Amino acid sequence: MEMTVNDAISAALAEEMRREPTVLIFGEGVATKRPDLLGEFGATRVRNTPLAEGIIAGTAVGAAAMGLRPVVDLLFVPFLCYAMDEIVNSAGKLRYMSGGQFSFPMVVLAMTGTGWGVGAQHNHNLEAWFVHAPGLKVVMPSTAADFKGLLKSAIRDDNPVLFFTDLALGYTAGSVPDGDEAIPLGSAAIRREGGDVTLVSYAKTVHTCVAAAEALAERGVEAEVIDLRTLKPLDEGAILRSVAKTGRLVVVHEASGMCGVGAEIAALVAGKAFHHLRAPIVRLTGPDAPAPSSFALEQAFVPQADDIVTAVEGILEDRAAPVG
Amino acid sequence: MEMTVNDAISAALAEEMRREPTVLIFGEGVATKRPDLLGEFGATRVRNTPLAEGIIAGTAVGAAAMGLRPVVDLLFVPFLCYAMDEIVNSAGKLRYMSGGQFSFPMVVLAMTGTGWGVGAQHNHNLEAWFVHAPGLKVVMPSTAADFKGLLKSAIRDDNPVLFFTDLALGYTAGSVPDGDEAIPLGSAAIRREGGDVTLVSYAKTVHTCVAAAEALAERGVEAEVIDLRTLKPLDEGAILRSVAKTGRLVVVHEASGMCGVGAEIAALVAGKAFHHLRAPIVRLTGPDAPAPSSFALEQAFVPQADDIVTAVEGILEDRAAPVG
Amino acid sequence: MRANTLIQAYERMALIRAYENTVVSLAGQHRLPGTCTSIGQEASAVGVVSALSSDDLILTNHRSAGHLLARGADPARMLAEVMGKSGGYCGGKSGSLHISSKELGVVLTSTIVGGELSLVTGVALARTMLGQAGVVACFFGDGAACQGRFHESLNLAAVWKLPILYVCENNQWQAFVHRQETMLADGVVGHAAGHGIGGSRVDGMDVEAVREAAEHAISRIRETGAPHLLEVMTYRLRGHFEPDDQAYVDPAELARWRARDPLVLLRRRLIESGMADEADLDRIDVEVGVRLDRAVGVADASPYPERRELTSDVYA
Amino acid sequence: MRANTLIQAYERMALIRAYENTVVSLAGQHRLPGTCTSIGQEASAVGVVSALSSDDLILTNHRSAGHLLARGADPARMLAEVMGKSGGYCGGKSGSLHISSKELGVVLTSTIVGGELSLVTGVALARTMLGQAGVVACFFGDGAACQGRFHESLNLAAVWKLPILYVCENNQWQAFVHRQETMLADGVVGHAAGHGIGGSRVDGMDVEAVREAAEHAISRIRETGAPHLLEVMTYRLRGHFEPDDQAYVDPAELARWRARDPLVLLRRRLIESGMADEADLDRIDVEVGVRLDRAVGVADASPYPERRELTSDVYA
Ligand SMILES: Cc1ncc(C[n+]2csc(CCOP(=O)(O)OP(=O)(O)O)c2C)c(N)n1
Ligand SMILES: Cc1ncc(C[n+]2csc(CCOP(=O)(O)OP(=O)(O)O)c2C)c(N)n1
Ligand SMILES: [Mg+2]
Ligand SMILES: [Mg+2]
Repeated sequence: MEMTVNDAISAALAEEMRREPTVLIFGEGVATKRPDLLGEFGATRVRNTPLAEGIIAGTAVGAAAMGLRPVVDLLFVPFLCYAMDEIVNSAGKLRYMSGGQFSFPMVVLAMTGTGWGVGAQHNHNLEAWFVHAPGLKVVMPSTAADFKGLLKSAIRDDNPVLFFTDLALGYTAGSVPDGDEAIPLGSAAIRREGGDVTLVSYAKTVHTCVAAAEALAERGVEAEVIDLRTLKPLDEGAILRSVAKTGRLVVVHEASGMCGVGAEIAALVAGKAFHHLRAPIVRLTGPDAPAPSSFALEQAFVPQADDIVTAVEGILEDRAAPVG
Repeated sequence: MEMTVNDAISAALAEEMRREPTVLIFGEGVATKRPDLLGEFGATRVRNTPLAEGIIAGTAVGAAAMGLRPVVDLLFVPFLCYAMDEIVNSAGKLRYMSGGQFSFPMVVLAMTGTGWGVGAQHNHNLEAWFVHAPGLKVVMPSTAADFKGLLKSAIRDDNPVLFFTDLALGYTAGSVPDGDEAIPLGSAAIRREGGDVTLVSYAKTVHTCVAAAEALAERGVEAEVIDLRTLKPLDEGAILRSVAKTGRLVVVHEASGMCGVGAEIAALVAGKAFHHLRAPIVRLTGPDAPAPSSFALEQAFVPQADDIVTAVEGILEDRAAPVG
Repeated sequence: MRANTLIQAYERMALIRAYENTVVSLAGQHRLPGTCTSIGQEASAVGVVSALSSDDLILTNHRSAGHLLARGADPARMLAEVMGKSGGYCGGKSGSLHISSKELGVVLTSTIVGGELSLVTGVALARTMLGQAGVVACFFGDGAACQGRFHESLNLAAVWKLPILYVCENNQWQAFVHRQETMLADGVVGHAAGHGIGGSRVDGMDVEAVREAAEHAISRIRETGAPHLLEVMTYRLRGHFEPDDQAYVDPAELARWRARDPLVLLRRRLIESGMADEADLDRIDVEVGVRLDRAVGVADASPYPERRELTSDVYA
Repeated sequence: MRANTLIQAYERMALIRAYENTVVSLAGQHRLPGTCTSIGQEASAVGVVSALSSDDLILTNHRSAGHLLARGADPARMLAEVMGKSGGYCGGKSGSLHISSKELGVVLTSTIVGGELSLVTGVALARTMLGQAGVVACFFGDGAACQGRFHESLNLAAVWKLPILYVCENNQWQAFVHRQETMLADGVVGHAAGHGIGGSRVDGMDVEAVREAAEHAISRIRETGAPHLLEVMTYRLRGHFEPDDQAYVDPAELARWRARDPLVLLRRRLIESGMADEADLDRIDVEVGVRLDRAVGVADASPYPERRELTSDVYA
């Protein structure tokens, strides 16, 4: 069935709430903005909250520890800055600190990335923070089918999961399998096979990589495009296998570079697939700057297919360069 | 002059407060715990606060924008989770968002790392988060002289600086030059020269690297030890020059690995010094787990000199391995 | 208030209304990204801001156009900012939600709901420590008052005795949630007592009442140095963020508040008191309209920022 | 309170005191890392916890030994935890500051000051949604009440009608800062009204008074389902964290509160009322001492966690 990413999210929520009575959802305006869920599941399981991200997240943590499976909508990723203690110090650590007495099956939803033109306090890609912190899982899909299938798995998971929606994808549509198809967390998808270079990405820029791969194919270069889908746990095997085949790696994401997910993947490959590498690893990321509001600048913030093509051409030429 | 790291910090604070009347310091218990500063500079410039990290940091941001140079003590790095909005969304972004109208000369102090045995809500190395976020600087020295000289520069800097003290270093002593010696932010120090392998580290584990280098020297392996001192801006040149010489890189820190500073350095080198690399890049980091309280486990959390020696030996053997 | 002042207030309120209507129509034409308008809250903005003196400062939030215009901001530079043009107050980097202007004394706008509350204490501290006169006014919504920062800010201001006028514009809505769903009390002024500071509440549709309440609060702050919480009871007459069909709003409530539109009330008062007649006010409306049209032209003509602006002004 | 109950209360308070003194002496010998003791606050812990029933839950903070022991925790397993041994309540991973015990109903302890306040709403929500009976007691300090989370928590509990007993142990100190430096009011109970919930205050050195106040609050919570804020006025008779010479404490204030040591007060009451004589109480003290000695032995004998525990229990 063809549906938008936003509809895929709604479908996953509804199906999981139907399946499991301990699932509930709350956040600022959740009940107002999801009248269908409110109608079907009632005001106990679909709740508006006061405007206070910290207590929203904290309430989810407490509820998860005591047997519920809360989903909270914190709206935009920068607002998570008000809930870092609850997510990182509580949800991520209290299982360990309690010696395994508690578990925290909860999902934090938020939108991330460019596309709305309202500036850096709404637009900041911070997924790397949650990858860096212990005890959390991080999901950032790129297709409607994955949004649905991965959100279902996130809700079923017994650990805290950050589930981020790239804002620019919300209204894009894709075919979604009917029925109860959960996609396991932690497995990447190969969006395109190719033997010359590996393009690793996630969220919106997966599509940019596919576009770049198509442009490269016209020039006779076959790029393999890996969509990570889940950033933590990371599908190391998929990345290493591909680089073992291609010998070249370009990592692409909109988040800034320093200590980003691209750094992690580059480091992983430079550590575990070094002898397969035939060229420098390239990272194409958003700049190390706050996201501008101005539409023109906001677009320039995002890595473009052309940049990828140029980068790939650069490292292909590098083929001839001396090694060691 | 010989002094401890804690004394070096106190000396830098006192000197800068003497030098510049707009410098003030506040935080939970700052006035109680720094009676010398309180005595010399008075209750207007040395303040206790209510117990609320968010408003402490926010007050610093507002004060900095309007002409003061606040230093705030947020005690332990995990407590910064209550102040992420102020540090990241305000201090780091509002200069940019205002089109350059405001600047934010402020310093956030906090202790980080193992050594106290009080568990993961006091002990979490989160420096990578602030390296990842735009508009901030991050300093994490390893010697008393650097603590003094870098804190002076941090206070004089017109940007928000996170200045983290590795807890285990507080009572270690070192020689500190007399007088007004500010050490510029953004320049690494070479703690030991060597041509066989580059060890990059910061804070406490610099000393572990030096110990490892000494052990390696006994086996005829000369390791170069780079102390980053400032994590942002990062002294890329120092790292790349060393790797160009040695061809081998081991990065060591206590923070967890994924999307950590080690990932950034590995990615940097795999991108910009690839053709000099003769072996896989190794990262030795704390585990991807909350810090345990139990002393025995807490010690096991930290990378050890033996681990470094073993890693170096591993990549030296790798010399013979096939390339490409 | 004297006729003069009150007619000036009308002019400013009309300017704000015209500005917001312009923004709405430009947003409808996709000539700028959506935005939060302050329609219905003009009396609050003009009443409070006109009570400030020129060395007082302002911090505000996402619904700030009224505060800026009341302070004398140039609508052309505001529109340019909202359109993402280099001629905007922040060079197009801020967009509509965080316009600040140092020259106007409108500092550190935040669209993180609660952000301005965490910054204002430092702004006021800097003033007092640097020996500068003046009160700092901090505008925020009833939603922001649900954030813990609201309390942290009031408490610190109380303990450190900072000259802050906290202005809660209680417009009954927090995006898509009615205030009644988020607090048991009928507003936030009750919290002033808990923090040991003064508090007052005023009808936010009546610009004279707002101005008086603000003047009273400001003179107390100037005398004592201590902060004050002023709750302005008003209403968000349009949706949260353009476009917004307000389908979730109780039509009866909306109608009740529409009947108290601050511009309608003020118009009636001016005419009934004989301070102005219909024609005077119509003339103002027309002048304001012309000014806005011209502003759109200026903003339109302003270039987009150059690509290098993407990474300028990150560090000082 | 009947003689029986009151003597039991004495026994528990003596156990807490003995436990904390043991911890202090072990810390002095470097046999465990420093820790926060609850000496002076025994009446608060025993008074409140003894008023709870077995299906009620507890969340607490860094100064939690009293709450745990009042609930029936095994001092040997607590000491083992503080020593970082595998026999501790959390396998040595928590240490002294965050001991939780699901089996005892002491859930989700946080040493992030404010943490328990942000978790308790969810714990209470889960109870009500899962149809489980019982009140959730949340212990926190006067310092935690300065965190915005305190207000966010009270407000959400009020709006969602969650059965929470908020217990602020106002011990006059927030680490090295006196409460008077951090708030204008003389305590926090005044905030209950601002959030529209019930509030009360009690002398925290008098275990009978605490118990009565807690019983009263709990029965109101059970009746109405709504939260209540109970402020227990007490004092931190030792320093913040071992070792701490309390040089910053006003000796007169300390002496004044020492004279109201809750164990001394209770001993006097028991003897004066004829409920017990010196010998009875001395016997209890001795028994408690023996129990603690034995507990130290058990904790000492417990092995340190194995290295693989470093990364176990991160994920479920
Ligand atoms: C921290 C944070 N949470 C949520 C939002 C999204 N948001 C923007 S405005 C708004 C409602 C704010 O309500 P209020 O403070 O009453 O101001 P109003 O919009 O009514 O003027 C929300 C939820 C935000 N910008 N920041
Ligand atoms: C978020 C946070 N900030 C600071 C600290 C350090 N700290 C631990 S206890 C304490 C004082 C707490 O005061 P209060 O809440 O009154 O509890 P008390 O210690 O008096 O029982 C402080 C500042 C912390 N653990 N967490
Ligand atoms: Mg509102
Ligand atoms: Mg206290």
